This record gives sequence, C-alpha cells and structure tokens, in this order.
Amino acid sequence: QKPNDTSKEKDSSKDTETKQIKIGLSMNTLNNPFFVDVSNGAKKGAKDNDVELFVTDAQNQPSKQQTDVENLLQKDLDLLIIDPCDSDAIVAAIETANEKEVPVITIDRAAKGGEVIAHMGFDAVHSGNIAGEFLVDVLKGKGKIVEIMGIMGTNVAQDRSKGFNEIVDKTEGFEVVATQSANFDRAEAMKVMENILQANAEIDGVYAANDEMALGALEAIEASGRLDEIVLIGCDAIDPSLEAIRADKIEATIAEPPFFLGKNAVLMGLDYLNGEEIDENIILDSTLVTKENVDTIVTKEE
Amino acid sequence: MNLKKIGLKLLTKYRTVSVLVLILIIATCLSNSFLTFNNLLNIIRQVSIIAIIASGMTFVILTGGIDLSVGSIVAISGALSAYTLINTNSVILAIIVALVVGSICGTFNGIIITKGNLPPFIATLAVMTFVRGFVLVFTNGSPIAARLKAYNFIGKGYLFGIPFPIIILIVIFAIGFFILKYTAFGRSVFSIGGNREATRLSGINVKKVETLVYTISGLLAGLTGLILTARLGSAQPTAGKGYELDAIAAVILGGTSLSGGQGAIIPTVFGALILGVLDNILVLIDVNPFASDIVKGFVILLAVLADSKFKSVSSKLDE
Amino acid sequence: MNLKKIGLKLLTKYRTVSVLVLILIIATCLSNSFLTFNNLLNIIRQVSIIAIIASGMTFVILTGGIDLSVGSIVAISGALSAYTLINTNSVILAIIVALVVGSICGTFNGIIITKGNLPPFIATLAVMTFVRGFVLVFTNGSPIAARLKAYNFIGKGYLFGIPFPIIILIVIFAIGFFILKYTAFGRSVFSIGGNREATRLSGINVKKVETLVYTISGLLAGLTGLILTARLGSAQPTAGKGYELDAIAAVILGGTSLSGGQGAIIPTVFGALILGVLDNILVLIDVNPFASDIVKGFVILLAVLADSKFKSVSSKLDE
Amino acid sequence: MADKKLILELENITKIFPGVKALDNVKLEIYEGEVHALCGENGAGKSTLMKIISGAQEYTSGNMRYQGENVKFSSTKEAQELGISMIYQEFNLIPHLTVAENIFLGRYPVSRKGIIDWKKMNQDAKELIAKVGLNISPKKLVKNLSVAEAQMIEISKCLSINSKVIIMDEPTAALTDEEIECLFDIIENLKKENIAIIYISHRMNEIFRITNRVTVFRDGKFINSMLTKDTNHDEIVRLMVGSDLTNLYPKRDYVRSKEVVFEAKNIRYKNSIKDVSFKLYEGEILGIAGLLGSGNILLSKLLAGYYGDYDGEVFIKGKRVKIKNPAQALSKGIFVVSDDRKNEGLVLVRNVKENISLASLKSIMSNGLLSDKKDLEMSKKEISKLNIKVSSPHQIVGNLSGGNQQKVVFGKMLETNPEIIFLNEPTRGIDIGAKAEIYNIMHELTKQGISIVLITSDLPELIGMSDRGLVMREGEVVASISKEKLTQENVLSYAAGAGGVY
Ligand SMILES: Nc1ncnc2c1ncn2[C@@H]1O[C@H](COP(=O)(O)OP(=O)(O)OP(=O)(O)O)[C@@H](O)[C@H]1O
Ligand SMILES: Nc1ncnc2c1ncn2[C@@H]1O[C@H](COP(=O)(O)OP(=O)(O)OP(=O)(O)O)[C@@H](O)[C@H]1O
Ligand SMILES: O[C@@H]1[C@H](O)[C@H](O)CO[C@H]1O
Ligand SMILES: [Mg+2]
Ligand SMILES: [Mg+2]
Repeated sequence: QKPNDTSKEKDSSKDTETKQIKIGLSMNTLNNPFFVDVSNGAKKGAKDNDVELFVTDAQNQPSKQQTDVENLLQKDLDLLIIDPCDSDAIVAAIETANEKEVPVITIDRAAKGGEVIAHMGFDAVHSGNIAGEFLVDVLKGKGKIVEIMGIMGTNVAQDRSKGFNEIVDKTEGFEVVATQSANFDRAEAMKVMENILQANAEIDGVYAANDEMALGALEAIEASGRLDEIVLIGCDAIDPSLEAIRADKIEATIAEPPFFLGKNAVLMGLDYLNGEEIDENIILDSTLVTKENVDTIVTKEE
Repeated sequence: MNLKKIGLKLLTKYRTVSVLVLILIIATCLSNSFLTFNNLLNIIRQVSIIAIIASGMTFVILTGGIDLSVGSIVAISGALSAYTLINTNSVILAIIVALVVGSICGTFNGIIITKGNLPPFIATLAVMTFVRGFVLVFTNGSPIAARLKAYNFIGKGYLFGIPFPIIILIVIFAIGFFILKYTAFGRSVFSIGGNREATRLSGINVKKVETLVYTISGLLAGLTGLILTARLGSAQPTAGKGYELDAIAAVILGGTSLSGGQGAIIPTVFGALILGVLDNILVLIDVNPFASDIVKGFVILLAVLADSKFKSVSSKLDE
Repeated sequence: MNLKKIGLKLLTKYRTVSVLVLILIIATCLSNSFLTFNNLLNIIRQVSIIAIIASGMTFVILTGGIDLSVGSIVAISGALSAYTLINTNSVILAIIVALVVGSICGTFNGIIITKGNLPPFIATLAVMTFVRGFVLVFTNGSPIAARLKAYNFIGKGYLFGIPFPIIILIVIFAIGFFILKYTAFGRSVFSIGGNREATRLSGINVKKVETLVYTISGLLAGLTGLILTARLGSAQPTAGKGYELDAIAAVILGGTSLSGGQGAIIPTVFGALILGVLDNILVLIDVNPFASDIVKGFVILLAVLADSKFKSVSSKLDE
Repeated sequence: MADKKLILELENITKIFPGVKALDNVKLEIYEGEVHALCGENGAGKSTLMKIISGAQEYTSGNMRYQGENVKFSSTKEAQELGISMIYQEFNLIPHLTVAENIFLGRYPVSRKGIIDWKKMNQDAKELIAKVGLNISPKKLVKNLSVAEAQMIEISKCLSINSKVIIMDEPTAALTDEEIECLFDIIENLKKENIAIIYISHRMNEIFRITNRVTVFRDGKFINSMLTKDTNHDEIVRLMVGSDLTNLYPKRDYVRSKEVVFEAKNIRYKNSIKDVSFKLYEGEILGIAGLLGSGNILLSKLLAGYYGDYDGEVFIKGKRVKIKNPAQALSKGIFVVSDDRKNEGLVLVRNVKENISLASLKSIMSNGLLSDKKDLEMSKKEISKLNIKVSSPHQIVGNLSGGNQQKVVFGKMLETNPEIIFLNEPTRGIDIGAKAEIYNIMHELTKQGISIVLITSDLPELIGMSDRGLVMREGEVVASISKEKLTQENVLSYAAGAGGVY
C-alpha cells in the first residue's frame, strides 16, 4: 500500500505509527431499527479490531447512495461495505469503487453487476416463502389472508412479496382478501390494518413484511378485539416483536439478525485485507421464530 | 330567490362539504363496509392526526406563511414524551413535555422567521431537517416504547363511546374557530395575511402575532405527536414524515388560500376528511397499492377542480 | 465610493456565491480531502441532478408558481426511457422518450393550473401523487435495468475530462440565463410574477407563458430522469422522491423569491452547490449520519440568515 | 366638429358584472384630434368603458365601431395593433423590472432571431422618458420610483405605442403641477398630430383647460355630451351628481387656539429630512406643500413611527414623547392617512366592518373578546356618518369604488379617536361629490378640537382647506405662509426654490 501524505498529516495528532485501517459503510437507510442494528454490529466489529469506520445513510434513495459512495471514496478507504438500496442501481457505485481499486463487500442485498469480493446476506424471497409456509402450516392451508407490503418499489419489499405469494398462490384454500402497502412503517400499518379490518369480517392470517408493520397491525387488531382470530407473522425479529411473541400477540417472525450481518461483514473484510481466503457468497439463514424458540434465539450481543 | 338558487348557493358556500359528500356517496356505492358507524368513527379517528396539524397550519397559512416542520415536530414531541413517560412514569409530565416541546419548536420557527426576516418556506424546511436529525440522534434511530394505560388512553381510549382523539379534534377546532372569530389575535391573523403592512400601520404587533401563529402550529404538532405515540404505544423516529404536505393539502382543500388573508378553519377538517375517506375506501375495495396513488392523485385533482368551479359559480351568485 | 463599500456591494450582490465561498473555506479547513480537483468535480456532478431540476423550478417560481411534481416526473421519464432502451436498443429514442414524457407531464400541469384556475401547490401535489402511482404500476414496483454504453455515457461519461452531466448542467444554465434575459418569453416570466394583471394588460398571453413554464420544468425533470437512469444503469420506481424540496431549497438559497417576480437563474446553481457541498463535507469529516441532518438544517438556516442579512445591507447601499 | 372625422363610435354598450350593471346602454363618439373628457362620479362606469375600448375587458352587449368598421377586441394586443392604447387608472407597472422594460413590456425590440435588443430598448426608453420631462435612468428599477415618476412612466409607455386613440384614465391623480404642465404640453402635441384623446379626471379645472368636448355618465348611464366651451363647471357637476353642489370647500373661520397640540423640533432622517421644526395648534388645518421629493409625505409617516426611530424631538401638548412604531403613534392619538390606500391603508381582501375596526379592536371587545354586535354597530355608525355606499358591512373592501374605499379609511381613523391627523393626498382619485363630503368631515373634526396636517399635491385643495401653510423643499421647511398669503403662485415659487413673490 502506498503511503499517503495527507492522511498522515491528519493522523499525526493521534501519535500512531501504524496506519489505522479505514472501512466505509454505506447504508441504504438508518431510519429503521433493522438497519440501525446492522450498523451497530459493524461498529462493534470495527471497535473490537481498532478499525476506523465511516458510516453514511442514503435515506432509501439510490442516487443519494451513489453520492455517499463517491464521497466515501474521497477518503482513501481500504475497504467499502455497501448495504444497497437497490440491486441494479448500486452497480454504478460499485464500478466507481472498482476504478479506484477499493475492494467492495455487499451485504443484505446483492448487486447485479460490478466486482465485489463477497456478498453476505439474506434471501428475501426465501424469507417470504417461510412466512407463507408458516401460515399454511398454522391455518392448515385454508383461510382468508392479508398481506402488508413494505416500501413499494424496493427490492426487499418486492422479493418478500414474491416469495410469500409463491406459496399463497399454490395453496388452494387461501384467499387473499387484501394486499396493501404500509412502507415498512408502524403508524402507517396500523392505519392500513384498521381499514382492512373494517372491510373484512373474517381474516385468518396476516403477513406483514417487517416487524414494525406487524406491530402496527397488531395495535389495530388488538383494538378491534380480533386478536384471537388472526394469525400474525412479521419479519426481522426485533426485540418488541419477540416480546409480543412471548405475550401470545404475534405468532411468529423471521430472524435475519442484522447485528451479526454488520459485524461479520467487517470481520470478513478484515480477513480479506489480511490476505486470507473468503467465501464469495454467504447467505445467512433466515430462521422462523415462534413461541417455541423465541427464548433461545440470539439476535445481538452487547 | 328561488329554491334552486338557494340550493346552489348553499352548495357553493359549503364547497368543501359538498365535495366531501359527493365522495361519501360514491364510497358508499363502492363498498358495503363503508357507511357503518364503526367505519366512520374509524375514519375520523385516523383523520384526527392530520386534521389537528392542519388546524394549526390553517393559522399559519392564513397569515400568508407556511410550516414544513410539523412532521418533524410530531416526531420529537412523541419521542421526548415517551422518554419522559418511561423514565418518570408520570402521564401528566409526559403530556406536558409533548406540548411544551412542540410549542418551543414552533416558537423557534416564529422567531427566526420574524426576527431573521426569513421566508417561512425555507426557514421551516431547515427546522424540519434539523429537528429530524435531533430525533434520530436522540432515539438512536429506534422506537421508544410508551406503554401505560392512562397514557395510551389519549390515543386509544373512548369517552361516551367516542374515540378520545376525536374528542380532542372537536375541542381543538372549536377553540380554533373561537380564537379566529372572537379574539383580537384571530382578527389580526386574517388581516396580516391580507395586508401585512396595513396591519402593522394599524398599530398591531405583526411580528408577535406571526410568532404566535407558529407557536400554535408547533403546539398542535406536539399534541399530534402525543396522540400518535399514545396510540401506537411507541414513539417512532420516522413519525410524521410527509405530514406537512397532507396538512397543507387539507387546508387548501378546505378553501383557505395559500396567499393568506382568506379562509376559515372549519372547512379544514373537511379537507382532511376528503383525504382520509380516500385512504379508507381505497383499502376497503382493496385497490392495488400501486394503483392507489393514481386514484388518489386523480381524486384530489377532481376535488380542487370542483372547488374552483364552485367558487366561480358562487361569485356569480353573490349580490 | 470607497473600496470597502465596493467590496461590500459586490459581496451583497453576489450573496449566494459569498455564502458558498464561506462554506467552501470552512470545508477546506475541516478536511484535507475536500479541496481537490477530483472531489470538486465529484460534488458538481452530484449536484447536477438537483441543479437541473432547480433551473426549471426557477422559471416556475419566478412566475409565482411552484412545482411539486418534479420528483415523480424524474421517475416516470426514467422508467419509460429505460423501457424504450431495452425494447428498441435505440439510445436516441430512449433520450427522446425521456424528454417528451417530461414535457407532457409539465404541460399537463400548466394546463390544469391555467385552464382550471387551480393553486399550483395543490395541482402539482395531485400530479405528483398521480404520476408516482403510474410509475409503480408501470414498473410493477421493480427497477428496469438500462445498460448500454452509449446510453450510460449520458450519466457516467467524460468529455474533455469533465463529467458529461456537468456539461449538460452548464449548457442548461447558459440557455436558461439567455432565455430569461434575452427573450420576450423570459421577460414575461418575471413580469407575470411581479404583476400578473398588468402583464395581461400589456398584451402578453399570460396563460401561455405560465403553461410553458411548467413545460420547461417538466422537460428538465425529464432530462434529470434520463441522466439519473443513465448514471445508475437502472430506472428506479422510487427515483426522485423528495427532489422537489431540495430543488425549491436551491432556488430560494439562490435568492429567488417564492412570491415571484424577483430572482435569477445562475444563483440557483450556487444554491444547489451549497446543499451539495454540505452533503459532501459531512461525509468527509465523518459526522454521525444521524447528526448530519442536524448540521445540515443548521447550516441551511445560517445560509438564509446570512442571505437575508446581506440583502438588507445591499438595500441600504442602494439608497 | 363637422370638419373632424369620427374615429370611434360606441352604441348601446352594456356591461354586467356579477350583480352589478356597470354600464347600461351607453354611447360615446370620439373624433380625430379631439380631447374628449369623460366625467362622472366614482363608480359611474368610466374606467369600465375605457377598458372595453382598449380590449382589457369584454362587454355584455352593444356595438363598437372603429374607423368605420365594427370591432370587438378580445385582448389589449388587438386594440393596440389597431392604434388604441390606454393609461390605466391603477398602476400597471412591474416593480422589479427596469423602467425601459416596463415601457416596452410585451413589445420588446428584438433582433431577427428574436433576441431582445437591450441597447436599443434602453436608448429608445431614454428618449421617451426625456419627452415627458423626466431625468431618470432607463435602467432604474420601477420599485425605486416615486408614485409620480411611475405615473409618468405609464404615460411614456402609452406614448411609445403608435396610437390613433389614447385613453388617459386619471393620469394626473398622482402628479404635481410641474408634471401636469408637462403632460398638457404632450397632449397639445398629440392633438396636433390628429390623435384623439379620451381624458378622465376628477379635477374640473383640467377639463376646462384642455378638452374640446365633455361626456357625462351617471350610475352607468349616458347623460349628455357637449362642447366644453358651451358648458360650465356647475352644469357638469349637476349632471354628474344629479343635484347642485354649492360649496366645494366649507367656509372656515379658524381663530388660532393658544394650545399647541403637536410640536416637532429638529427632525432629521437620513438625507431626506434635514432639520424640520413646526407647530400644530388645536383645531387647525396646517397644509404642508412641496414638490416631488420635498419630503412632506415622508415626514408625516416618519412622525407616526412608520420607519422606526429618527433624530429630533416631538412634543404632544408640551410633553416630550418618543414614537418608534405605529402602535405608539396611535396610542398617543396620532393617525396618518396614507397616500397609498392599497398598500398601506386597507386590507382589500377583508370586509368593510373588519377594516373599520382594525385599528381599534379594543373598543369592540367585551369581556376581553370581540363582540360581533359592537363590531357591527361600529361599522354601521361610520357607514352612516360618512355616507359610505356599501351593500352591507360585510362587503369586501376591494370591491368598493375608490371614493368609498377612502371613506372606509376615514371611518377606521375616526374610531381610533385621534387628536392629530396627518392626511396624505386624502382625495386622490375621488369624485367631486365625495371630495366635498370629505372636506366637510375635515371641517367638522377640527371644530371638535382635532388638528389636521394636510399634505396634498392638489394646490386648490391645500389653499381651500388650510388655515396656514408650510412649504417644504428637499427635506427642509422653506416657508411658512399665513392664510391670507396662501396663493398658488406663492406656494409654487417657494416650492421651486425661488422665494416668495409677494
Ligand atoms: N369588483 C367588484 N365586484 C363585485 N361587486 C362590485 C365590485 N366593485 C363594485 N361592486 C359593487 O358595485 C356597487 C356600486 O359600487 P360603487 O363603488 O360604484 O358605488 P358608488 O356609490 O358609485 O361609489 P362612490 O361613492 O365612490 O361614488 C356596489 O354595491 C358594489 O357592491
Ligand atoms: N371586476 C369587476 N367586478 C365587479 N364589478 C366591477 C368590476 N369592475 C368594476 N366594477 C363595478 O362597475 C362599476 C363601474 O366601475 P368603474 O371602475 O368603471 O367606475 P369609474 O367610473 O371608473 O369610477 P372611478 O371614478 O372611481 O374610477 C362600479 O360599480 C364598480 O364597482
Ligand atoms: O430487511 C429489511 C428489514 O426487514 C427492514 O425492516 C425493512 O427493510 C428491509 O430491507
Ligand atoms: Mg356614487
Ligand atoms: Mg375609474
């Protein structure tokens, strides 16, 4: 690695001889506990290994993420970790990093182009499958189903919906009575669910594409007094929804522990920088969480 | 004046209500679940969030201003209120915190706009960004749970069979109506919007009134933050995003002019209801969520077109 | 006039630039990576997206209007352009589609506002919602890939070592400046914003000019959709969300008054640069992304305060 | 007029606004090269008819013939192209554009490629401005012009159009004598070029000085047309008002009171007011005259706190007071009627009632709240006292005629119970009947001990009403003139800087 005068000057105040490793983390959004946990995991990984970590927040806008990546690349990074807003749109940013010869790891969502040294993430279609299969199991393949989708036009929302509907479509006893979007947002999901409850005297199963929405839907369902009739599954396994599972309010969620995603991405990056071999494609397991395993599941460390 | 003319006159005088009624009729035809007592209460409760913000926005817009920061104020008041609740277990304190925080933010808007002589649009845009950042830092991007029966009552409770937020809504609009009609302050709000300089020259402390108007808007955004948090049982860092546009739309649908000086507060609630009914019926008939924006945009367009048409008819009927 | 006064006059005349320079100086002190040729090009390229929309917005705001639909127009033009590209493989056609779609949407805005006599705020808000819905339905919520070297050149290419979007930006602003200064249409834009009725009485076809102004805004939003799609290699259904506020902020930071009739197009680009430099430096000095909104809001506030201060100094110097 | 050719002929023109018949079957004949006066009270329909002729408004029914052919204009452009142009009563300038641009608005000189030729435009504008006797740069922004300068720009704008018929709707309302003379010279020249001029003014003496014929309207109806030389002042007024008007100015026999109610000492403000001192006695009407830029209007607003602080001392009934904003002025019994009714006087989008009570909200309160009843009573009182013509107190002020708008300002003033009143151009654009009423109100007020400072460019009014006169020039009081010596010549020569003529 060639020495860099400017950064030396800047770091001289710290009085360190060895150059600290710099890693950039471009997050798609931080307006969501899931991703906040991703970045917290990454921060933990960085702190444990004395890595300087720069985090940006693209606020769910692919073009902002492009900007963020360009700005991060001005900092002579050793490695760039990207949680893409969108698989297609991120390609250009990755190519920019490739030009500057900064190695890239993608997490959560894979990129559809550009050169990455590795991808680590969850399979959102698979996650949707799990949710569908869970409802099939619990409802014995028969019932009226509601789907609450995430932010329209984003990969995850699309893929989870796709995975969920793959199962629902082939289950003859299922009738989807409502498919609406609540933008991964709790307050919005509550409102949408309130309206769905008004329109449908019978609802048997609800899939909310993340836990925030599941918790919003839960508020509406509870208020309508129909908690017992309805099977509710979310996704993410965030703490409040685990509690709701313990309290028998939500039946299930799907664990894609974000903390470890962030942490492992940093660790894997360090391995790469140390010249070790790493896997190119690591799909972390999405686990169904129900009352049975809710107390054994580990979603983060302190 | 014959009956037809009287009818037309009423119709055009209560333009927003007329448009709303039209939408109600169509909605009733579209879904059996629409015109039920429960669903109507449900709609009004949902609408109360935007309507309360919009009532404060009406004051601001009447003076010729605008307040883009309300959404962020909803979030910060909710977050600080929830924080207070879990740390003190005092519902009263949690309520006060929400209202005070909202008022402070609003007053800050008012002061920078009047003392700094800033265009309200950009000033409140800056505050919107600023406060949102503060919420994120404060909450560290994660919701704060706020569960305590008495507290949650504010958002979820019923009084005489009516959801509590609806009661708050009614009280707020009654007070708002009263202030605009029966206080010197209210009178000045209209007159500042009509002609700021002439109002100043009439001995009215224009800057004070303007500041107060933003305080009111902030206070009501704070109240909304409280209701929303109490309702959800959790303060969301993203709460209130985009509410400013909905609130402004409600005010304009209510016939208040963005250039100030002309309008009224009661129709604002009907403006908000138009938006709320739309959201409700689109879900009731399960319109594809992708397409629902198309329908929504289209109906808003028709509503303002109808409003503008009614207005021109009404000016012809005058005198 | 002494030197100090001349200096002060220049400073206040070029208020936006002065504020920008101040921010540049501070940024340079804060980070070594800031003032490099590459980083500056990088900033300007990033800014070109908002700046081009803002140039169209300047026309609209000068007439006293507003256009909230630009973000949605960015998305629809991008989507249809990408669709055309993958289906015909014709870059020319894909470019034309983006521009025509943008212009059509803009003209639609203009027509409903002038013929329907609607407040631009609510009319373009409706169109924003409507068009966004249309994008979602058209793309079925998924991005459309748009990869073809010649096409992507529009967003990623370099000409004489300068990123192509920057060249487009310069050309657009040059044309905009020219139109506003040297054509009858351009002068009517100012005069409508200054006094609509007087302009009409001077024999100018006010409605035609107003419609055209929205067409321009739409066209430039379409162009932005094209650049963005070409740059990202994919058309996003969510593209452009929230751009309207950034564009309006850039225009106001550039000193153009929201009430119309006063302002200029060149400072708009500096307004956009202020926002862009902020985004850049906050990342360079690694401000916690949660806190960066705080800083951003704060700096925008300071920038408009400085602007307003400069303005009052300059009006005093005028006398 | 047998030797002149008929150029414009209107027959049975009717114009109906929602709820108002502004014009009822009127006719009008205009000949080449004549100056034709159109007289009528406020709201008689004069401007409406002119706007119809100039294409700014359409008419409901009737017939218009121009140069022998039937025409119906749907825009001002069409009328302009056929040679009809108009100076509008309301200002129609764009504040943030330059003088040159305003003159050529919508008709910019362009090169072959449609590019505006700024050089030519500024050059041409310069010549036009010089023609109307102004010495200002064509590049100056209109917002920085005085009202009179702006009016002269309107006139040059109209002159720049090659017209056969020029309509002037109250062109002198905002002008001082100097500019009026210049305008009359211009009119003489136009006449020689065989251009027809339709001239509207509420100043009777002008009608007799420059017009050849007079047409009178009343309540939207045509009353009569006659040669100016065959009629007289009283006849025209009678036709206009429908009854006789004996005295325009009330007979004042003011004896100076011992009490000085207001005194200003060494007032200074920027470079515009340089050391002004004067006294105002109880019940007095003190006229302050001055040409454009003399600072008399500025002085009145300054004293009422419009612009914040200033240098100098002010005493009310011998007591030193500090007035830094309009609220303080009002609380000390000072009220200023602005010369700019639209921007400083009224809230046009609100109704009559609200405008009248705006400066005295305290007096319509009971138990700390506004009382509907008191509010209504207050406006009804003023409406009847001042004879304001409104359909109801709820009528929007912006829909009233100018005279009635001015009376609303007076009503608002009276409700503040002022002791000292500054009146700036109180009768600008107001018809003779309403003028007489306003003069009478002023007279009655002083009899109740209220003191008035009258600032007006209408010299007959200043002389007719004032008990004493001051003349200001370039921010200074250059003369104090007693009632006996208060003559047009005297005032003018001081104002122009020549010293008295007596
Ligand atoms: N812009 C307008 N829109 C609607 N109605 C109007 C408008 N202007 C005036 N009117 C109506 O026309 C009627 C006549 O008003 P106008 O001001 O001409 O009365 P006037 O007695 O002639 O005035 P003045 O006392 O000044 O001579 C009023 O009842 C008023 O309501
Ligand atoms: N746009 C309008 N809408 C409704 N009524 C109007 C309108 N314009 C004028 N009027 C009414 O038409 C009548 C004639 O008005 P017009 O302006 O022609 O009077 P005018 O003779 O020019 O009066 P003034 O001497 O005050 O200028 C008045 O009653 C006036 O209020
Ligand atoms: O995977 C994540 C989480 O489920 C989050 O709650 C919403 O965005 C998705 O991308
Ligand atoms: Mg009359
Ligand atoms: Mg008139």
